[in-house]
Amino acid sequence: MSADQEPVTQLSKPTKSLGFWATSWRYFRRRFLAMAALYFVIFLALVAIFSPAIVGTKPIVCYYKGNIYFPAMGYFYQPWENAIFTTGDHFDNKYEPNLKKNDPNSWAIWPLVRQDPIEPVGDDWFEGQPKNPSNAEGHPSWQNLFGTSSVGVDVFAQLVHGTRVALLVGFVSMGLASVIGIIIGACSGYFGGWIDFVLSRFIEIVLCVPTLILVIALLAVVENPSIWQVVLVIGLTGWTSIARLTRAEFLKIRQIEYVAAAKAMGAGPVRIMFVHILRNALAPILVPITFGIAAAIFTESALSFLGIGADTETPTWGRVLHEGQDHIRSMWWLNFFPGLAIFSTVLAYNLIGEGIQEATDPRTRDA
Amino acid sequence: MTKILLKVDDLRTFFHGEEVVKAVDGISFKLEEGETLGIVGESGSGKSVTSLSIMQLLARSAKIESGTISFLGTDLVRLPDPAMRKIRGKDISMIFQEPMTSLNPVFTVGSQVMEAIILHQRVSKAEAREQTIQLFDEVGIPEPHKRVHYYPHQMSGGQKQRVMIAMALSCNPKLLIADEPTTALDVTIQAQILDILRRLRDSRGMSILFITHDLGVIAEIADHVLVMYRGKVVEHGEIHQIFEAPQHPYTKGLLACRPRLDTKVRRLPTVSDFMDSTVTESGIEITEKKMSPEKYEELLQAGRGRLLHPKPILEEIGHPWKEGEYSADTKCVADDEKPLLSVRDLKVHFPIRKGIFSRVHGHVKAVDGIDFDVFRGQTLGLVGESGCGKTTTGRAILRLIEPTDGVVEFEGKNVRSLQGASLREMRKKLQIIFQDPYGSLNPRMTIEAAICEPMVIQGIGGTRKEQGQRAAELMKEVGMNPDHLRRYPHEFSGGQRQRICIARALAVEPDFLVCDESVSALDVSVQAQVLNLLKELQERRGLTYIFISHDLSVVKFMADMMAVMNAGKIVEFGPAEDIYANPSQEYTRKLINATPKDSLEHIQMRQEERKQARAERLSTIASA
Amino acid sequence: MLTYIARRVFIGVFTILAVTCLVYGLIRNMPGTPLTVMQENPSMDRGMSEKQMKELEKLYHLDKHWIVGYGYWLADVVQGDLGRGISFTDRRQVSTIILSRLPNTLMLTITSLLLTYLLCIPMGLFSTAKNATASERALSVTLYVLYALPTFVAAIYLNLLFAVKLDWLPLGGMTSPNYSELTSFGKAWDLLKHTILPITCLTYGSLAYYTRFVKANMMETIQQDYIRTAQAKGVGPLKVLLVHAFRNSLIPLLTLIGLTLPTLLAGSVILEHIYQWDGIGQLFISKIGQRDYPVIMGLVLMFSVMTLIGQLLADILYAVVDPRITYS
Amino acid sequence: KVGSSELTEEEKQQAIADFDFDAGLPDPDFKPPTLEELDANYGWTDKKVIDPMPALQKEMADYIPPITPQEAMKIRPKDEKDYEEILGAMKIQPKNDDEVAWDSTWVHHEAGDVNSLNPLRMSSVGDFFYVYLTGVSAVSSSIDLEPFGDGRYIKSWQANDDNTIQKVVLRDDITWSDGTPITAEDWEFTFKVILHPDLISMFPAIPSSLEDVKMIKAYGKDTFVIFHDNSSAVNDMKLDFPIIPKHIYQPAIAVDPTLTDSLTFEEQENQPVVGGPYEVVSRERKQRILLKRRESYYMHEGKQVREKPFFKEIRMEIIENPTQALIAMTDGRIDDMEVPASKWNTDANKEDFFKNNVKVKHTAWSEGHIVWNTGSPFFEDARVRRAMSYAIDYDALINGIMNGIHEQSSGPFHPSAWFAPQPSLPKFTLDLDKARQLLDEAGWKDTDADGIRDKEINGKKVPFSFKIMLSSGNPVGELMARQLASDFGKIGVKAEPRQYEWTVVQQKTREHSFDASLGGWGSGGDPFSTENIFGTEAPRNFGQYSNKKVDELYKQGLLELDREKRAKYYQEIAKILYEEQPYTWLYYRADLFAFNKQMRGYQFSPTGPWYYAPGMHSVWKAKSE
Ligand SMILES: Nc1ncnc2c1ncn2[C@@H]1O[C@H](COP(=O)(O)OP(=O)(O)OP(=O)(O)O)[C@@H](O)[C@H]1O
Ligand SMILES: Nc1ncnc2c1ncn2[C@@H]1O[C@H](COP(=O)(O)OP(=O)(O)OP(=O)(O)O)[C@@H](O)[C@H]1O
Ligand SMILES: [Mg+2]
Ligand SMILES: [Mg+2]
Repeated sequence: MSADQEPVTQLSKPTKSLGFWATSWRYFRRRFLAMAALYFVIFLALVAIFSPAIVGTKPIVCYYKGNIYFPAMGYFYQPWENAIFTTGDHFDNKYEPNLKKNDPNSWAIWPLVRQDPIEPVGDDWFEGQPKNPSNAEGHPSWQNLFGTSSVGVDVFAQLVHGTRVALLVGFVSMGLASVIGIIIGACSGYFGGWIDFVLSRFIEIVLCVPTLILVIALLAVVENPSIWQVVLVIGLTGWTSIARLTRAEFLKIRQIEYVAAAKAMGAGPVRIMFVHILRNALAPILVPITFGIAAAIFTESALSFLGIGADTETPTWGRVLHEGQDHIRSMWWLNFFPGLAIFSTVLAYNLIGEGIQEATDPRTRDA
Repeated sequence: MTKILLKVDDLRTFFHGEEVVKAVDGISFKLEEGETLGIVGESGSGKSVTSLSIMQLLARSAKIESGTISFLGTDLVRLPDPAMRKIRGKDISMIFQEPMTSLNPVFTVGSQVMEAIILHQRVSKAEAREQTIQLFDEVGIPEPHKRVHYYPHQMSGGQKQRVMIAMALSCNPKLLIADEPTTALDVTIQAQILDILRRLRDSRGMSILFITHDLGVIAEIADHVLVMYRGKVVEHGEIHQIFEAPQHPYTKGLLACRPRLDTKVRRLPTVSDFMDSTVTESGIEITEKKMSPEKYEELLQAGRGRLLHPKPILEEIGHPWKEGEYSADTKCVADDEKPLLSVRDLKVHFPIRKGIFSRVHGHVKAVDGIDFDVFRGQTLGLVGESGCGKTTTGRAILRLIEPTDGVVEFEGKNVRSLQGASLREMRKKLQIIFQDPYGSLNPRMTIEAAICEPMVIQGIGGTRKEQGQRAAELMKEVGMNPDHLRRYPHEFSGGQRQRICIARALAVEPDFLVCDESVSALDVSVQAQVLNLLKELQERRGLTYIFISHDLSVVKFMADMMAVMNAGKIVEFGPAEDIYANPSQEYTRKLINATPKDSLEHIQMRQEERKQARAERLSTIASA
Repeated sequence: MLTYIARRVFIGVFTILAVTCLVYGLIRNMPGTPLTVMQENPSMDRGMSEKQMKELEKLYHLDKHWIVGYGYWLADVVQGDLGRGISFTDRRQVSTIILSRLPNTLMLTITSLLLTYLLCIPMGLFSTAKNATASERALSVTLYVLYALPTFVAAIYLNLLFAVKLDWLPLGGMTSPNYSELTSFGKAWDLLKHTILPITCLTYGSLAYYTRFVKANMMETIQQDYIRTAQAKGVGPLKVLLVHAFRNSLIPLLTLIGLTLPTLLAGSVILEHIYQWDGIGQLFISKIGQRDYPVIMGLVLMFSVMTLIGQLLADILYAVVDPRITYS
Repeated sequence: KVGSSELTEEEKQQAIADFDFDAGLPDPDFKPPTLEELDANYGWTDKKVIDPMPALQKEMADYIPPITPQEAMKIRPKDEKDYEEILGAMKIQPKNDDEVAWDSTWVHHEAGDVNSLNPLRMSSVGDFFYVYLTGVSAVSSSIDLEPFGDGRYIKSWQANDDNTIQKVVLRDDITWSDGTPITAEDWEFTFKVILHPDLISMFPAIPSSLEDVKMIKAYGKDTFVIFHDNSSAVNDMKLDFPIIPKHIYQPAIAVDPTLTDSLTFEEQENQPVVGGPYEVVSRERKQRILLKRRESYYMHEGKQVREKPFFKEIRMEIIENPTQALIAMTDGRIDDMEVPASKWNTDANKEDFFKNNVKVKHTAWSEGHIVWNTGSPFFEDARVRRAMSYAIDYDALINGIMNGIHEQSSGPFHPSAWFAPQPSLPKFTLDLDKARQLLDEAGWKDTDADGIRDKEINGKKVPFSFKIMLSSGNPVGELMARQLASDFGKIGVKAEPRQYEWTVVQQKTREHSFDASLGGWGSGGDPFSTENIFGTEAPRNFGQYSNKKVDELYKQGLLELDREKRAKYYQEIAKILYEEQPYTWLYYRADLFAFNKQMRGYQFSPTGPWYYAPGMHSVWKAKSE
């Protein structure tokens, strides 16, 4: 007998079968806002990657004394700035006059905007470019698109270069937190019994120990604090709420028939937890994760206040905001632009989060 | 002249998902006040969608493309939601097809019914409770004053279905849409429910839209019958007309396929034996065909005879082997063979908790000390009143519920002591098809993933691609379109989901299968197809089944041995034919007698009763 | 269930022991002691002598291994004594120090938390009902803007508007200068006026999160079949959302409430600083800076107890709202 | 609660008798001679006793300000001249009583709460302000930070030849705010309490200033004598401590030596018995302290015996958040505040700020520096330290990062001090060649051409790479450290700024576990206190600097009584320090203040506008037009 008992269907759709996540991605792609948000985050990532080419005072490429150099790499990691420019010939960030002076044959390709995220650009840095204004005079202008800080550091440059930290801290730390939180919460909720008992106590202990104390204690052992410690701290302490939410959801879902069905098929606990239950438990977990990625920016700036933040050579959005705190009334741009940046990332992350939630729910997808 | 209550005109409801599904494709019918319209049809033909269209409760992806649904003159399709809300529950109420997932898990069943009462009637809470308890009693829920405090998960499948019925009936609607309301009910309760419906219909003039695949039930209750096939109405007529002289080949096929208690065949005929369908540009073309006598012969001869317990055991249980009384190919298991599954003194007690601090406050003895053996290649039929513990037994065997006490041995190993890998190994051989197909499918897995899942877990079926092909084959075997593998569970009809579950259970090629009401939601043709499949598999691969069902004719068709359960205990056990022929227990007799009858005489009788009742009612109205 | 609670409480004692021991170990091993801070003085000629340092070290058991110090602390706590502050600023009983600030903090946090939930649940339900409409989008974008707006910026601009320009509300602090002369009604009014801005600032930032949280969970539940059943009964959309769907999405919300419970006691460092609010947040920060071990321990003990209560409460309530969840 | 007030009189007396108040005396065997013996044995010489307010008014009587206050108020100050003019205009004293708004309230801003209203426990800046308003002490310091006998409270102050014994006679018209007369007993008692071993956890910081005092002994009601261990130039300053009322504290301490739980203590914390010009009306923790003019201070037995304080009320408003405080200041809600340097040219320079306020600036005798840890292999050699000082771009530091607010410094002593070298030592200037040369000389050469100098130490090649320690939460410090690091980079020295929590910084400096650290000191009026910093193994010698010569000079400076000669010793020290650069001095900090336009009479001492006599008492509010 022919198997076709179905009503007539139009449109024979692609026959290749995709996994759950691949299908979700297909549906995600159809959501305009979510995709726009995703593109925005990709855009930010590109900004982060190409920040030295967008703004900077170090040439992207330059020819100097017979060699080709890429001094702008120093923005990623200080020691990558070729030693000849720093400790060698003491350019001290003033590339243009020094290149000319030391080697008339030199040439350089410059970033789009010639501003530095760490130091105020001085009078003699570039020909025809005046010194950066400081304090209340540093309002946005053509020279300093987003204004300057109180000592004259360009805000646009700080924000562009700060994108690296903003993205890194958010994704890596929340990635860490999510992995820990979901695994612990899933085990705890699914197995119940003494496993739940032990893991719940563990969660409680981590919840009870104040982060601040951990941070300061950590500082005592870390010799060179860097952004990675921040990531670690946020990641290792920020998972508790995810774990609790996962646990609660697993407690509920493990009672539903399809879990019994999976068990009856002989599925192991890992499979049941991460293939069957997790995708149905995403709704409450996604929210703290999306917000967590954004909130990491705030946490980073709060921690840097304690001296555990990014080292002083790393520009961050939080730092600009922090400076703005001191000059709220006279230098609005110090709050406005980083605020705008944070807002747009928060919005983007949340749109993506909503998009994921809807794309992973077969019942809302089509609507 | 009676009023026309509902008039559906050229209704088209399409789903707009990945592809457009024309679930209902231009149907029209009308329903008079006090009339009962039975809708039968193939599984997936759009019955539920039609009823949901009337209720205006379609899924978000569904859209009514055209047509009108006029209820007492108002067009429901265009009615704004607030006005529609006033009609819902009060004027039209509905019993949903899947009672398992249709009850809110966090409220007691009592409060869910009470809510409906309070919403539409001006009564106090206490009165509403009274009414609820009474309704529960009427629909045959035992101990109603206790059960109102139960949560859905504490009720058996049939009990939940009765809660749904109670809820729908609570407000005396003008129109009751009952979507397969008795699938999970045993025949006695079913008869009781049908009685209530008839009574309400006759005394209050309620109209009923009764969707079912059970032609027996249709025969019992309907005035008119609508036969649906692939989103279209293929036949519409008075009940006796349909049964007497079906016009459409599909209807003819349906009538021919249903198993009866007195069926002789070993394989059931299916609709495809009576018609051919070809898909053409303009739609489907159906041509009638006659079943050839050879074919019929084949159905009678195919397969093996019944396989009974070893003779000594038969002796022991009071059904000694009676030479010659059984058909020629009935055999017994060799005397020294060990049972594949042996259950001894199995008990499952559920604690009942109460109050904020959930003190244990008594136990429900769902299964209370049962023993039985199943031998390799046998089918054990398990029947019994709804709520007697059948599902629980099945689950306890697979250790999906930890038994309170007792021994379950599978292949000589105590199932209760298995752990980890050996438990997994056992589960490869032992499979269950759940009573609640919707709940047992992960809503976020395509059914392809769902069907491949056991293969992936057990590491069989080769590569991913081969597994996919196997899934497609399985889909075909249970009568579904393999193109739909990429859909999600909610995109199917109740019967389709049930078949998916069957396909999934078969995917691992188990040795032993517990089928819990596995064909209850299937139309007779598909049901026949599935039953044939199961039989064929048994023959080919020596599969062993525990077959739980309310439909005695199905059980009789399938089972070698049969157990009758009541209140957690096995009250009767023996060769299936013996038990049907000579039920020793009053309870069993009742079950057999309550099976709906669809003989023409019976229909005639019902119609006579009906006319009388109607006349009485009209006269009372006239005199009033 | 009662035995479950009893067991949790019993185990809770050990959790607290573990936490306090851990925290004590951590703070004792941070660089600096209370004496480091006490020695500090803005002018260069004042300071403690070696001898005094030694004596004080002995007095506060700083000369012994931290585990011994923990032992002393624990022994006192068991007798109901949390010790006294070590630092210069406050040497009162730890319990007195904490209790003198707690009401101030609670006044802000409880109101703010209530306000958050009172606003977010309706907004979450609204967003669910109106998902993907213009009004829902507008609401959520507004909330995200608020989320991204740093409190210190908002606080200052709110102040400039309400305190300076309009002069309706005080600039900061907890009381007006003439507070002691006011009638008790006047006092209450005065306090209220001082709380409005801090509470606003404390609340607005979290609205986005909770609203989104409620919505995310509601979106999940309203897809379920039983919602359709409720609609079929003729239940109105509001009641469907509020009763049928909401109750089913309560579990994550309860988890969240359980988690936020201890923050009631914690207060907010930044806002307390901006609004000159004498609360626990500032206390905690400053005492950590001063390495005032007894006060830190007292606070940690309080937070921990509250955290455990929050967890326990959430766990109990799971079983109450969802009958399928049981604990044995 | 144990409270002395709950005990009967007898029990109290018993407790007092049981408590050994003498337990802390440095020399228990010392038997002070009687007053007669003293008078007989020593020829007393009188020391200066001045009542500061009348003295000031006399001095200002014919002072003609360069511009009028009204003109000064219009100035938007840009440079030092503007500030001088404003200060000169505003420091005027009232010509007659009608100019003063006698019934006004001075709303004073404090950036932090007072720790305690017990004057012995003062430790924060806010405490000092409160103590100066309410406290009594026998000796105060003048605007030039020179000690003098405070004529408001004492009649005479005499010393023996070598200044080891000093006799003070009190005025007979001074009373505590509860009416009890202030007597010599109170001084003796306070002295004993400060040194008492059971009470050290209460008053740990004060004793070192009384370290070399053997005894303070009361003779009768109005005379007390202080016995010093040795003849020292700074003996005069040792009486500069506030006293507490014996009649309150003696029973209270005897009953509850923790001094925290007794009712008396609680009472004293909220409404203490004081002896100064103002008394406490109410105290709300972390909010404000309300003080009022104390009539019994300036009136005695119906007649005025002291100057009437200018304000009816003084309200110390505590606002920790500088932005909020500045808003309050701008809006005219507070009358004065110290403006954070970071806001000086931004928020405090907006037009609306000048509506109610004037801005004044005055360089203080406090400096900012880098401490070099001479114990580290990098900085043991003075040539290296000098090289570092030559490598700094002072212009970028002072004018760039600090906006030109502070001025560059060249040593521990401010050039205007009497003990600073004359003429002033030249300031270090940026001279990279010299710096490189010095490093070469010291053996730090870049042998591996990686741009960082290195040196073989104990057979191991050590690159010149170190961390500049600073405390976190200090954006200006951070910028400075970054600037310094980049400056040092130019001479092949790798420096990295490293921030720590404030307490950690304290601990690390104390343990000398750092290479270089940013810091600052506020100096007092006498240079002897710097011995604490540069003396070998001195408690605050964080950089472990050690120079025999310097130690010697400090000793001599302390023992020399003649100020001219003393100055020589300290100038010598300053020169040595200049050569050896244990610190690299960066800047002298300016005091930045804002005053409401109605405020008058403020003058700045090297420690700011308040902490001298008359200091804050000379401030008055003009009647508004
Ligand atoms: N959400 C959906 N999206 C796409 N197709 C759907 C959806 N829901 C139902 N369908 C399809 O619509 C058709 C009609 O479904 P319906 O539930 O009405 O069948 P039915 O006649 O009630 O069958 P059964 O007897 O099995 O319950 C089916 O083929 C089903 O696959
Ligand atoms: N979790 C539970 N808690 C309490 N009682 C339960 C629970 N599960 C089932 N029961 C009760 O156990 C009894 C047996 O249920 P079971 O599901 O086995 O019935 P069944 O025979 O399968 O009925 P049906 O044919 O209606 O599905 C019922 O009375 C039911 O109310
Ligand atoms: Mg259906
Ligand atoms: Mg069942």
